[in-house]
Amino acid sequence: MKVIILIFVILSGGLLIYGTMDMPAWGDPQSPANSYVSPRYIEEAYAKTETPNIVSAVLADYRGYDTMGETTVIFTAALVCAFLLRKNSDEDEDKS
Amino acid sequence: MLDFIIGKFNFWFYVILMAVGLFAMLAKRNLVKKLIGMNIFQTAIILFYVSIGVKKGNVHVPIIVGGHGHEGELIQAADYLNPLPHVLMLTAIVVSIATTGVALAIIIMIYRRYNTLNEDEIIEIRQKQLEAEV
Amino acid sequence: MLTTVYENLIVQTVCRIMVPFIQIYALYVIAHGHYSPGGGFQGGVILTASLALIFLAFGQGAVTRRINRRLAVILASAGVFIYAGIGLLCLLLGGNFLDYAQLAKILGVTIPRARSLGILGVEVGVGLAVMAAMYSIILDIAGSPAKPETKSRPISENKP
Amino acid sequence: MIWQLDFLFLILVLICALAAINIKDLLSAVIILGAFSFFMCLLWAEMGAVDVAFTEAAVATSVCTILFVGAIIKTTRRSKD
Repeated sequence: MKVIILIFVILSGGLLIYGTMDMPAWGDPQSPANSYVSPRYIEEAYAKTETPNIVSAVLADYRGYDTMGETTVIFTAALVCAFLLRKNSDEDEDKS
Repeated sequence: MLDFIIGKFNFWFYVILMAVGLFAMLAKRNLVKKLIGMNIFQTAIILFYVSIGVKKGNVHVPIIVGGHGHEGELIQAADYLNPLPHVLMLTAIVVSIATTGVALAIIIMIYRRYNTLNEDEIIEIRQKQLEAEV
Repeated sequence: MLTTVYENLIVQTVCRIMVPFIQIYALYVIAHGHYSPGGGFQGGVILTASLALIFLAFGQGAVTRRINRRLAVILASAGVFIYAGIGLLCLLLGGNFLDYAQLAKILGVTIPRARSLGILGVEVGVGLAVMAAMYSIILDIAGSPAKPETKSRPISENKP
Repeated sequence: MIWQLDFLFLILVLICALAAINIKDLLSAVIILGAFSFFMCLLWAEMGAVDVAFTEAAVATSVCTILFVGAIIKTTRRSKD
């Protein structure tokens, strides 16, 4: 079983490495990821929000919905942990 | 040739790291080991995303130099790193901690019920229970 | 178990000295997130780390006496409520949801300044939510489940 | 953005990952996972992602390790593989 998994992992890894041949080189300033949305953020962020840290500005202002959903996810995780582990019956107490 | 290797070896390392995590998730039979593999897998993907935003040469981190008092100066986008992958991955890291917490809670519940963390033993006990019920 | 406390003088003394500085640094990270790396997540997690330090050094009773589990859940929902409340306030003032430029009408400042202040308010909400949620998760996973809640006493009587 | 430094940290990260999934003692594996997160934090600081590095240093190396250690002490630290 382990051998089959190893072959599968090596095959998928080889496929991904073959896929990296077409990617732009590491640190290329002209790559597509660096030339579409982010120049607008960098140039506008300080003038429009007076926040020198561009990451903070984008995190809480331009993409505020994203952060709100993420805060809700953490809150939900805390609730799930409380529901699963908090004592509600006597038999759990003995085994722990 | 050397330029090609320098430009690409990061991606190869990320793929190897991801393969290590995937192997741990599939082949290890212990639940905590599987969770460690999941963490490694997540970190490799986050690493890949962050490395997309890197720019070579003399660039600043994405914090405007000088802060206040430089309102009039024009900010060139080529002088700063790409902030967008950083923002997206910042949320991904914190969510990964939340998922780890939930997974550990489920692991503790499993240990309380079956008294083991090995996947094969859990399946065995579960099958015996099902047969006893029938 | 992590919940059995071994009285160790060195650990407890170092913890008592370190914790206020860690909490001050966490508040600095939240409030100074505009100008330096940092923000709500990082500050909230550092606050949680200070609480976890008290938990490890003095035991579970010392930390649930300060913030008990019910208060932790209330604080987490208050953090989410601050975030959504700022968004709703912008909605009520006539803009879109989470459009901080509308806050300039009630704060009396320019629009970029209002957006900066909106970011600060949101970061405070995120920090509160992350601190309470992480604290609750740590308490559930590492603490003992069977321990009854100790009654909260006034702070002046707290002897950890 | 110095590729030699990047290479060094990537090698260390890979060694930590391989060690973390191969050690039989779960507590040791979790501590090595903490070291893995720390090297990852150094790697991000070297790439210029200061916010991500700060988050990783605050979150993954402290809270994640505390959660894992708490769960392992509550369950068991032995593992067959």
